[in-house]
Amino acid sequence: MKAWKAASLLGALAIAGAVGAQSKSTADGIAEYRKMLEDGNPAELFEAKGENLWKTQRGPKNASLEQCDLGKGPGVVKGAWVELPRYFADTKRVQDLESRLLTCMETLQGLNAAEIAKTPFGRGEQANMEALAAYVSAASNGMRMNLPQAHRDEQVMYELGKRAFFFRGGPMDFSCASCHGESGKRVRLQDLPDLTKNPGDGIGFAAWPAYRVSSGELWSMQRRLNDCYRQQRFPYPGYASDVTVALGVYMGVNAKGAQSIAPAIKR
Amino acid sequence: MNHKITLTAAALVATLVVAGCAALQPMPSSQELDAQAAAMMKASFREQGIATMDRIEQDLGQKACSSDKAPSAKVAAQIEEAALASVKWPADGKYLGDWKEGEKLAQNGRGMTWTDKSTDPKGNGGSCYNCHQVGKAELSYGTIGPSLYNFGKLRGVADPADPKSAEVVKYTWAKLWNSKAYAACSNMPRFGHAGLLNEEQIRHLVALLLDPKSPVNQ
Amino acid sequence: MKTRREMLQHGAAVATLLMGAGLLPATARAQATGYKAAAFETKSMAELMKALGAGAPTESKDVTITGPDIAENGAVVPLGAATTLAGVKSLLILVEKNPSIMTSMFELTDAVEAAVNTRVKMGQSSNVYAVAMMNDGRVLYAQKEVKVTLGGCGG
Amino acid sequence: MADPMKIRAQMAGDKATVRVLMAHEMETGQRKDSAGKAIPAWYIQTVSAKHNDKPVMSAQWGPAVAKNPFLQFNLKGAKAGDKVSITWVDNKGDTRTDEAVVS
Repeated sequence: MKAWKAASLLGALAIAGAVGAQSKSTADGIAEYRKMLEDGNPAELFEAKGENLWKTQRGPKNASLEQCDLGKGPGVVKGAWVELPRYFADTKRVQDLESRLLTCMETLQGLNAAEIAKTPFGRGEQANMEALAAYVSAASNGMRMNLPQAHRDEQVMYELGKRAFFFRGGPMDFSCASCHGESGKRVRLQDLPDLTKNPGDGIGFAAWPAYRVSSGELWSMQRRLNDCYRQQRFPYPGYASDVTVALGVYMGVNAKGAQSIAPAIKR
Repeated sequence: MNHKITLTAAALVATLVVAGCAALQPMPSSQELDAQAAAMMKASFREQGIATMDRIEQDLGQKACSSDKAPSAKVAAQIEEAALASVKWPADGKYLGDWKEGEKLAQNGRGMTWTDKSTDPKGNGGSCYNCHQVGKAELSYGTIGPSLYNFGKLRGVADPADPKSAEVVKYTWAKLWNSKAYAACSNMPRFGHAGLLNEEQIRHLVALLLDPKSPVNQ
Repeated sequence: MKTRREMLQHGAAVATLLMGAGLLPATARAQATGYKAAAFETKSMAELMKALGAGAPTESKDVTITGPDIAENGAVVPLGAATTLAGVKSLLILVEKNPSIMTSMFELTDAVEAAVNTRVKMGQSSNVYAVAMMNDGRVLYAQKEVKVTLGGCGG
Repeated sequence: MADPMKIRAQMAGDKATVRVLMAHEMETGQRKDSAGKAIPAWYIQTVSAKHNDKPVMSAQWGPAVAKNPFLQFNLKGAKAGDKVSITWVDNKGDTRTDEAVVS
């Protein structure tokens, strides 16, 4: 929470410095608004639901997720989020949190991962995914991003993620870099983190999953990326598809050392 | 018994070889990574509503502006030249519409996403405030592009119909139609060229920027 | 518990709404016991006070409304109502330009401070009010303006 | 069944600050779904608070209270170990009660 306050304050100062006196009061006003919301983040409701889901025996195999290996050994939740996405030897793939949760839900609980990936956001098992993402990320709140890059496939995914980040397309010629390739910019009044480097504690990759005030829902990074691509006017990225995981590796590795404030609260 | 041990040992060796291979395998070359990235884009996306897969087939300009390095001066000039040549000028020679309609378009950031029903520009906005300050009254504006406040005034446009203003009027039209005419890797969409806005809508935006009565020039 | 007077007022308000809008009012839906549905149908401070059977409100320095000057999103706007005066029956949080002016009403006892905070939806920039209904019948209020901005890509 | 509330009650001087988050859609009844059909209103109408089983406050809400509502108030004369309970009832008649201990 402290990190978030410092971050929003820094953001406010950056805006004030960048656009001068006239909009200083606007930036101050927005900073004040964000501060007021910090005191009760509804992400906590999702966190509690996620913890319960983690421990509940569910699915055809009637098992909980307590033996799920998120990269730090079966059942270890604390610290897992700040090291994801990473390479998993059992699936021989680099996986992000959501992709890994799908693996666990399938192997441990016998749920159908492909079905869940196809389910619209916020419904059925997807609503459960969001709660689980809130729970897992909350266990690393305050820790620093530290994605492994030792495995060759992790390095390859970083390179692919970088290429995806700069890939321009669609009727508006947008890439991720159009909005997130430079520091000190904003869209409307929202500060845009520069994701080509570490944008700072609790900013960018280190601030998701987050409760989205505008939709009143918890958004995991998968959903965040999905809506970015919607706004980029691209076709639809598959849930936990390679491009989404590669972007996670690129942003996460760039954010090395940034303190995670997930699950955060956002506009 | 012995047989079993041999088998296990063999499996172990196999595992080591596989793992060893993975670890020792060199990183793909930059070209190989480019090819893998292209294949990944194709495999990861699917068509949804009006957002069809041809949207990730890049044209020359999109491709040249898809890395952290700017294209060479030669390629950039080529893109700009082609962009300027692509500009469709108003058939009736009328460049200015209604700035009030222009302001509405500037405020509106909708259109062309997979949740939109049609690609007809009639339902689209210009999204100007997302990236630019435009009129002074709107506090919520982006800073990806430069401020457009006093756009016409700063360029000495007192009467857009005056022949003296013709150059600025045409520049404004062309910038809106195909922004890449003046900057190969501009972050700004090609509103006319890409069919995001129709001629009438672009006229309204030109008026918003150049009409002395528009809040932009107050 | 709904008093007979409140019931009558409720009925009158419904009739007004029916005449005005020609629509089936939301009051036809199921209600929690004692819910002042009529008050939640009013559009102005004057109508609201009438629906609550209260007198004319006066602005007071002893009442405070807390909220941001500018909200990044109208879907969630933190607002608070408080007063330093003793003898408060209830606190109300109002948004002038919402379809219904009253967002919430808090009936207090001596066991709580006369200070509540919640979060409301605002459709557009508007004046917001904190109203303190006193045991002696006085109605005191404070107001401020909250600007609601458009955020994000707007798509 | 509705998801549990999150209640925090913390001593600050001689009073306890109570913060409550409730999981609820707070649907206004004025929105339309993607097919253009009106989404029916669904919102919390009354909230009541008890301190050690004694009613201390009751609120009435309209649909303008934000989704996943937040409520904060201060309890006078509370002490660590006291019980605080919150109950909400929505316009469909659904209800939920949760409690917390003052810390």
